[in-house]
Amino acid sequence: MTRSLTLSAAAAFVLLALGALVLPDWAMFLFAMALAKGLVCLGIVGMMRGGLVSFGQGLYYCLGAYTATLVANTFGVSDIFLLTVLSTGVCLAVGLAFGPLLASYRGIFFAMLSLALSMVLYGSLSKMSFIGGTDGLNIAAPTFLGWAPEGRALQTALYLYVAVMVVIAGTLMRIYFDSEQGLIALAARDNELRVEYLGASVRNVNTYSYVFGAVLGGIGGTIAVLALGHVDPEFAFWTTSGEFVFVAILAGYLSVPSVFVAAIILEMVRSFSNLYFPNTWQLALGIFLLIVIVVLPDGLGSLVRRRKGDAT
Amino acid sequence: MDLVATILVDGLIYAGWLFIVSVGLTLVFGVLNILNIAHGSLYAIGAYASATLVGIYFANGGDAIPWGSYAALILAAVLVALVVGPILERGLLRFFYGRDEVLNVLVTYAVFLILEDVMKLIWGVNPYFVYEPYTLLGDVEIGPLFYVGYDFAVIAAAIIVGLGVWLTLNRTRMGKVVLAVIHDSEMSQTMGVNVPRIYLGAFMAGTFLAALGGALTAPMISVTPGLGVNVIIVAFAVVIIGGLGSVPGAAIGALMVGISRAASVHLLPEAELFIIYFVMAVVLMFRPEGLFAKTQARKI
Amino acid sequence: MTATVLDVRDVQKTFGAVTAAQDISVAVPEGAVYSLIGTNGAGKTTFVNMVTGYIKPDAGTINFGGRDIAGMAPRQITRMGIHRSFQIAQLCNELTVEENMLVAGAIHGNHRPSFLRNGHNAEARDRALATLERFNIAEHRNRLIPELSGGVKKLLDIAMAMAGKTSIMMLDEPTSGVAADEKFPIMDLVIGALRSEGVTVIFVEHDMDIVTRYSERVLAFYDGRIIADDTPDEVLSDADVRRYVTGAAA
Amino acid sequence: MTTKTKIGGAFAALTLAAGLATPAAAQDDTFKIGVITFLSGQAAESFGVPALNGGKVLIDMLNQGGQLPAPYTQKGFGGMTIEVVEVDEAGGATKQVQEFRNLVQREEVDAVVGYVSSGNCLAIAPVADELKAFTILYDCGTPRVFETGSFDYVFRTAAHATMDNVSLARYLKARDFPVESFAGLNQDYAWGQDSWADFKGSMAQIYPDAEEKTALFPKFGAGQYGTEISALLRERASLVHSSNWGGDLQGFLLQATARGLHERSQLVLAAGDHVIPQLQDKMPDGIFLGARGVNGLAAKARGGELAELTDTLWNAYEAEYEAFPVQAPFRMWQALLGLKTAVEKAMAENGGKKPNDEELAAAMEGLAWDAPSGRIEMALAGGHQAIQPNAIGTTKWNEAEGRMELVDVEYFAARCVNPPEGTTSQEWLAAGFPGAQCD
Repeated sequence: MTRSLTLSAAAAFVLLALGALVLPDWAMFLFAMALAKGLVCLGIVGMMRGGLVSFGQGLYYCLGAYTATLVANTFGVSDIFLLTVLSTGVCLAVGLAFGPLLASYRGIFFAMLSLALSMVLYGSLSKMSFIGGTDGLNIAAPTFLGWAPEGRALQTALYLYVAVMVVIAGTLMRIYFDSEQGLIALAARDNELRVEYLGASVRNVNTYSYVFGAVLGGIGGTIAVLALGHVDPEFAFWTTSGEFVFVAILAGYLSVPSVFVAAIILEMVRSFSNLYFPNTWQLALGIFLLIVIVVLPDGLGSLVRRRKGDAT
Repeated sequence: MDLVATILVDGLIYAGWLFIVSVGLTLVFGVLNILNIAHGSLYAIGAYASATLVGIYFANGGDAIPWGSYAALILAAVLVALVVGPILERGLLRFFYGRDEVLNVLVTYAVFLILEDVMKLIWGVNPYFVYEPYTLLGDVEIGPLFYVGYDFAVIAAAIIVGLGVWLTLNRTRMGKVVLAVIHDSEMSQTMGVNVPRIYLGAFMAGTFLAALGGALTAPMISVTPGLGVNVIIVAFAVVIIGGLGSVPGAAIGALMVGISRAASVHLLPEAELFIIYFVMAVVLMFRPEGLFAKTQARKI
Repeated sequence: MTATVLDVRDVQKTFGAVTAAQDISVAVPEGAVYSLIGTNGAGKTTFVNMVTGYIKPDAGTINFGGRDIAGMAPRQITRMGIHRSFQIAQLCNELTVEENMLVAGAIHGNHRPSFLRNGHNAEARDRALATLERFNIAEHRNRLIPELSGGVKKLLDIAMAMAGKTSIMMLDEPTSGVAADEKFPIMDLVIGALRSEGVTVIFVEHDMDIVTRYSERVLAFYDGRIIADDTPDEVLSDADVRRYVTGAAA
Repeated sequence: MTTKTKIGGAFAALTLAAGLATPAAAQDDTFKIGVITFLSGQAAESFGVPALNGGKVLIDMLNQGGQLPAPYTQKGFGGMTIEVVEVDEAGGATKQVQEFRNLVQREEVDAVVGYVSSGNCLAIAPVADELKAFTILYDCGTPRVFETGSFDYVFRTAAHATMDNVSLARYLKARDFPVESFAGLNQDYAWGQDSWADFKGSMAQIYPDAEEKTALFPKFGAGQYGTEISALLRERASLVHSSNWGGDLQGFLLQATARGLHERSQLVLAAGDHVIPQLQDKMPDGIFLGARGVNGLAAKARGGELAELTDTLWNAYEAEYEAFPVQAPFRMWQALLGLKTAVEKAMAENGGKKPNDEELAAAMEGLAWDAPSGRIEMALAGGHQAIQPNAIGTTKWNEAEGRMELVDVEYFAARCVNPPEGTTSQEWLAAGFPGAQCD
């Protein structure tokens, strides 16, 4: 890990942590949710670097959230670290099972198959009335290694937890993006035939980024459900996944921090448009989306980082 | 034995509807290479437009010739194609040709969000009803069951649409040009085909078919906000099963989904929700690009 | 007498009604330089594609390294040592020249590609630079692919294919899309580099001057069959070849 | 590093924007309520918009003062003007939790009244308690809100959905309707699944010999019911139960009646009244239906002591929106009138100040008040869950006046069709309605 990356990670954490001091309550919650969703989107960005876009990341977001909730409600586990590890483990296993299957598909077929998978989870959960069906389940507030904060302290602790996760995941993903494997993924996005004829398996490349996406989705889902206190099958619905894709496109695949900035922007736009245009918020959101796609075709990241050999 | 017949009839009726709503989607994808999420919104707009038009028809003495309401239904779809099609294609989509497929999905997702609210601004949230055309064709008794004649009219409409699209593509000069564009738009452009005009035409045709689906459905439902959302996913599945860009594929896909769904409702209602994904997964497992995918042999 | 490195026997391939390969049999000795000639559609590229795994033959065997590689995936065949270049250079357009080379280096390096080690690490960059220098294209290292001339693209394509340990190199029209005055310098460079490492070379070519100058042996294709397999002089004076391939007056 | 600095700058700017966007807190002479209901999507037409419209009519009258009969003569809430912040309920529970926090922490509303969707109610309740924000759930049906949790600041002013199906079964018995078998078609989500389970449970008690036939759950918003109707026609059950609502119910009724399903089987609809204004004579005669309370036509037909209150609001609504009020406005009215009663009770106790969340919650607990839908009593879940009377009737088209009427209406006392305190609705059904007080 280079010094500049360490410094960037430290700076990012300090900046995020400052948010805990200055943000009003509602905004701290909004930021925590946005960062949790940003983790899911970071997984999509990882796949985008290899040329794939999953329209079904809701699968892992939902799976992580349900695993945490069921474990918490069945076994009385409330420790956020343990819950994160457990649900991430489940997502990892599922990701490993589906990854190799989906990795043979490209473009729109990959997008639609991943979407179908998450819709199957959505349908299955909707049918399971013993775990709440479409109404979903509640989960109690988490504890932090035995400490059970309440009110503002709880929100702050959750916010800092997600901030730490964001910095760790962001740093690891940056290392991966810059690694030899990351370079091969970029090449696969660009020219799959070339990569195959160099002797690397594009399918493996795609499987790796899919599995990383699954893990990130699980972490994001776990934190989101702990912050929200409630999960329902909607977590796996296609519109949820569509939003993740939107954030990923808004951010672009060049810069990691821009993923989280994009996630926060989307949450703010949605929150304010919902309040100020309660009858036309979808219209406002759609126009915002179009403007972003037209003005920033390579995403926010392209403002700060150009895809050239000298980008460090 | 009559159970099998019932399943087939129910399946055919559903398949007819599925085909009409998905054939436009596959056509637009084939030509423009855009998987149009807003297809569902166009369906809903078609439903609203026909509800409005048929309403106007009966409010102005249409009762004398109730059959005219069918013309009003179709006219509504034509109007939607003439108005909304060019606005979307010329005003927006043409700026995205050749861009990443998935990015284009997102563009149409934005259009979908916008149209949802635009419809609400135009038609409000109260439902529209135009049940007159639904009951006009009387009942059909098949075995122990009654069907509405209109259901069979939908099947007939699906067949006419299918034949119409197929004949246009394969038996007219224009259609052959469109097929050439589906096959390789760059090549066609160098060969002097007016590709922008083909794109506009194809998108308007796709819009017409989506709106026609909505217009034909309107008499049997209440036309309310949120109508388009559910159509998108099933139409996607049918098109993916059949192979993106393939008209016969959409027909076969619609039949497969329609009949398996009917079988499921009669025999195993719990599985109905999953049946469409099941069919899709099975097809893609054996044919990763769908049943009738356009071949993508690449010269190296 | 050197050992046979590639032994193709009775290979058949049809695409619908078109016969792309019919009873193709050829044995290539180690270290030889072969060229493939024939009109478009005669079956040259199909031959290259079958040997490198892009197309699976309908019948027949392709023996290499003690195994029948017919129908194996390109990736596996590449790992066994048969590398190839392409008629249209297959490069990563969004990456720089150096990064293209780094990708090749990362895949062909001494260790499996790492998730941690930076793709731009100093050692890899040195190696990439060395290869680029060898092919005289180091000056372009920071440019993106679409900015390059046809000749540079071809050289980079071949340089990437050579990054790993190569036993057989198949060059599909190495000089197509290259300016006339660049053709010979490029071929000198490429064939020189390959020969110095003892690599067996099979190249597809339309330019008979290049065929006679660089290859030891020529396979002439017509209608999916090999109609001549001999030294360049013999093949080019063959009546059938003159009639069907080179088009020179009989 | 410049990358980081720029992104950092963007982040800082967002943080600042979030910090600055703090609106003015409500003043002491206004009472600010956040009203959350469906303004888009399917439920907008059936529930959200009629409820909001009903709420507007009532709030306008309250803010003018003196428009309603006693005890609702005082202006606004205890003299304070009522101010409304509307939020669309569409978009899922995640979004609603976020919007709820924004309403409470950013908009600083004094009370929240909202939620049609049971999923949203379940998600909001713990958050309301965490934020100590007084919240009224005005519409959602699931009994699970208070059966699986207890909340200090959350109140539901409408009876939960168990009542709807118990009443249907009791109605069949009261009318001596013979039931050999029954089938169902319900929407495939918690509402439809729970409703079918409740109906089945009630039938098992009241018609133990009736055979249960196919239970179909078409997707929410399916639109096409052809295949399902074929299956139901083949079943020839005595009854077909449906708790569908909105477009799903309208579509089902149009398609089912065209194929004569209502002639082969008796249709019973748990919540069917709200489609009458749209369907008019397309709604066939002789259908048994409820309105999730003595709402809409059943309230109008009841008359009695509450007739003045009911008619005042009914006429105002009809004048404003050219349609008669169905169940949704009635539930909004009972919520707002309950809130008014609680605010004024709390002010009587704290010396006339604007009550805070604790004082409101204390005042609301166990409260009882009159609404157009009857007497509402916060009798369950330690005074947090309302019970209310219910009514089931039979449709009959009045050709002469061109309007739908409800005939053969049976009214059920609140304690006849709701479980007593301390019993969950599932236990109560399974045990055969112990403690039910029917006259």
